[in-house]
Amino acid sequence: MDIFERLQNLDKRVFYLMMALAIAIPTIRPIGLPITVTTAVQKTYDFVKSLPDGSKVLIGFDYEPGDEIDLNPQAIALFHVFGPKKIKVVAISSFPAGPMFAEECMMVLAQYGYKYGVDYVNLGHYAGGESTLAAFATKPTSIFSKDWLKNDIASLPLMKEITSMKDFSMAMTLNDGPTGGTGTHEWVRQSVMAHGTPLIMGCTGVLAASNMTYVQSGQCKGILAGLAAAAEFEKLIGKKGTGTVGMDAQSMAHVLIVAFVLLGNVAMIVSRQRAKTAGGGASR
Amino acid sequence: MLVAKRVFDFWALFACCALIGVSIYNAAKGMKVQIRPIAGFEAIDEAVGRAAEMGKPVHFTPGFGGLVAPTFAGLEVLGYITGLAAKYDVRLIVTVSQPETYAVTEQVVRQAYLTAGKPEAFKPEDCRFISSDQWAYASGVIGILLRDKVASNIMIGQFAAESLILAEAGNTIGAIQIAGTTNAYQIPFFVVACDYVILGDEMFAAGAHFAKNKVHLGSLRGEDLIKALCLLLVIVGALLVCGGSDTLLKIMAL
Amino acid sequence: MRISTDIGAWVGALSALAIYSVLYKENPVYRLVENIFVGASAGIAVVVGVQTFQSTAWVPMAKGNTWLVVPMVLGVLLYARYTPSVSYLNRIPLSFLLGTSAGVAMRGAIESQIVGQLSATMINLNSFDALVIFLGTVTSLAYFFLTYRFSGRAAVVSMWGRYFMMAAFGAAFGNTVMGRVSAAIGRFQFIFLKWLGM
Amino acid sequence: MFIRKMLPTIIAFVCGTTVTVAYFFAIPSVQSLAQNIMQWRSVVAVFALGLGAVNIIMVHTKNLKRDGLKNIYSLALLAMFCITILVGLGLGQSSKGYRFIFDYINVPTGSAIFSLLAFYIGTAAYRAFRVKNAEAAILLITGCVVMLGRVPLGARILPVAPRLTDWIMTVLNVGGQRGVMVAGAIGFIAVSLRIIAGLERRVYGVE
Repeated sequence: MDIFERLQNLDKRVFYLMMALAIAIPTIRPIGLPITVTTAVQKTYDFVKSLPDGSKVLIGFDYEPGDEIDLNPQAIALFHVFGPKKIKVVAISSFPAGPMFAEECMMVLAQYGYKYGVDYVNLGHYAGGESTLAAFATKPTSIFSKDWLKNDIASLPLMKEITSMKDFSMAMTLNDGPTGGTGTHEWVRQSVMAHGTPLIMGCTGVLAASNMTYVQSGQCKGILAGLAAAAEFEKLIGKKGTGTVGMDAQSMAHVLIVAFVLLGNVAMIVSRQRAKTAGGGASR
Repeated sequence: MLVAKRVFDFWALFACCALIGVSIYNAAKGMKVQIRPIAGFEAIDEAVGRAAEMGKPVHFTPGFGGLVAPTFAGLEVLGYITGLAAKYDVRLIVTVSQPETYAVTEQVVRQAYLTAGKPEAFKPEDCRFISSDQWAYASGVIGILLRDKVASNIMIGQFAAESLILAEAGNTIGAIQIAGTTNAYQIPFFVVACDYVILGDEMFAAGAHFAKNKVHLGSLRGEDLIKALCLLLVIVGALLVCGGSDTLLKIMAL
Repeated sequence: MRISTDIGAWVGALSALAIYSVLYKENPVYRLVENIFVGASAGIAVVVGVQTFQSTAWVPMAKGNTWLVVPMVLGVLLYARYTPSVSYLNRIPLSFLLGTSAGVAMRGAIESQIVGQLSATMINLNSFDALVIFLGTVTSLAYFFLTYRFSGRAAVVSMWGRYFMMAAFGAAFGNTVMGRVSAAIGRFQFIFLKWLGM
Repeated sequence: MFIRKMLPTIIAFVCGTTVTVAYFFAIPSVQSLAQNIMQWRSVVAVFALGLGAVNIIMVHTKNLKRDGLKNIYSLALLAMFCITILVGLGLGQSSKGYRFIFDYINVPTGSAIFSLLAFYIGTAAYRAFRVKNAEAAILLITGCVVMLGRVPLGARILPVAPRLTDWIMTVLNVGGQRGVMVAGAIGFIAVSLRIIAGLERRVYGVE
């Protein structure tokens, strides 16, 4: 078998190994491949940056295990913008696993001297989707009497400053779709339409197209879609986080597959050509 | 009395059922219906035959779905495959993910062996419920494919993201693979990894293809009439919109 | 590098490595993890099933909804298949399951999949993009005529139908890669960062 | 005879029609009947799960009888199956033991199986994306363009890829998807109708 025929039928395990390296290397040591910031992310960044110092923000961690790869980096990048501005954060979640992700991401805030209960709160999970969110928006204490760490809400200074959705300068949902939790559309209704609180959304890559319509219609002030948006946001704040690392790995993996496809095709075409000329020679 | 916004839908469904019903009636009365060849179905005999020659098992799965239409189509093919397996004395392994699908699948296999005159050939341990968890099902099936070294792997039914895991495992052991699903997001993975793909709607033609059953042939003719009607509707609708009228769209939204 | 002391990190990382070993070759370690996983997940399904049974059947029946005896009897009849003399009784619950499922499938198909898609295709054909969408839909639908055979010039229609479908399949394939790679990144981060502490 | 053949056919017909009619017509009595039928259905489905459990136990005890305790795989599966049920039903779903099985065994192993796709998707593409004919070429081109268009490095290699990807996803892709979907749905209707009308009785065991 000549080399071109061999290149057409490489052992799968060669590819598996290359793929593992393409993902592992950037995970251990980020490469920092160039990233171009798209207008959607730039606009979102500008909006968040324009929030007044010390204002309060509501964030919904509306996603399940499996989607944290896309959505955790978005939350963390956002917190790096909040930190220096001392913007206070209240987290709620429509999925049982959400509070866990909130806690993981909020650890970043400690770097900026945030105190739990004073500067940020993790209220935990609520069941019932939109109707519960609507009740929360008019009277937060009607839904939560204790936070996720089982503290009494009354004992948390930050929660004394919040009586309704109107007290937040911005709301955000990190969302992986309407099944099981509170979807983006429900958030638009309960924050923007019911209380006039500006909304931004973070979502998984597949939901980008359907959610972009809210931004185009102006109902939503910004959108971060997928890991790519997290990486772009990290570029804007000048911090290489898991978004950048993830995008490095994504870039490598995608290009690796395309390279293998091209390789197989080139090898096929060359060996066909050879067979043709060899066949021609024989007939002569 | 019709629920608002479902008026057109109801009449459309009514028309579909009527067309299919009339076509079945006509076919039963002797109208000739020809079905175009479907390569994936034609390959099934070869796939079972190959397993017989090699002395290795055939694997079939109706996928990850509950009792939905694609699963019904898969079970129809399964009945035929079981018959072939009984005829050639080939071991047939069936794996199922959803409990309700399992309840029906087991019955189909049992009945098909009975019809083939070999009820003793039915072995409950070869018609297996794996797990209703998507990834546990996938891991269980690839375990069976790799360990039992099946000669042919046939997957027809409702599939989700596990489609490629199953198909690549089958490819690794060099099995002949025939797959079919209506999920347009999963067909690509079958197209790249399997030898024969039964595309979308083609899978509902199993009864007509194998048994040349009059009911199925008639039903298939009815489906084609509906498709023709749909094409006509789209073309007329688009032309009307081009002419500035959205009457048809409004009617369809009723 | 600081290796984790959390038992969850160890179990998660080792099971992931065992699963990945199947990429090299089917082996005893993979087989063991596969069987543990299948056992656990089937067990979880049973636990959830029992809970569903309690909340949807047992408790409401105890509260007076005696009609719920009907599905319970139907459910028990499923097991008639194990006794040859009465195995035909098993057809009753099966026909119940199949009949209702067929009804649900039928009503869902007409609304979102046929009428919805057809009206979305009735667009003003004044742009190249609109024409592509329109022709793509019409030709690919025409491909699925199963009892008529296109011959001669008409065969071009179903050929283009296949071309449009292949374009859609390629697009869906390429678009899916990102989600799949994300899953692997998640596992790799778990192994290298959480478990090995790199 | 009646119980063997007629009754199943009647049940399938009545249930299928009720569910369909209740969806389209606002007749309270039919709608509440349909609601009951759907609730009953979920109860019967739980009993079907029992059939699955019986199958699991049967298959693996048979393996153990044949091979003895040497078959650690069947032993592990059965043990894990029983432990999970005992812990889940005995100690409850919020107990530590059940959470351990769920969070530390079920979720990570499932994610690992899912992530195998990252590897398989590449080898499948390598094998199948070959310019053997027009169809394969189309599959290859749209597939590769979209892959490049989705990542920053790909956009560097083929600068037009992101814009082309947008066009492929919002225009070119739509027609083919719709054709498959509409034709498939017509098949759904036909097969469902045959089941409801009793023309497909083999599925529930009537010849």
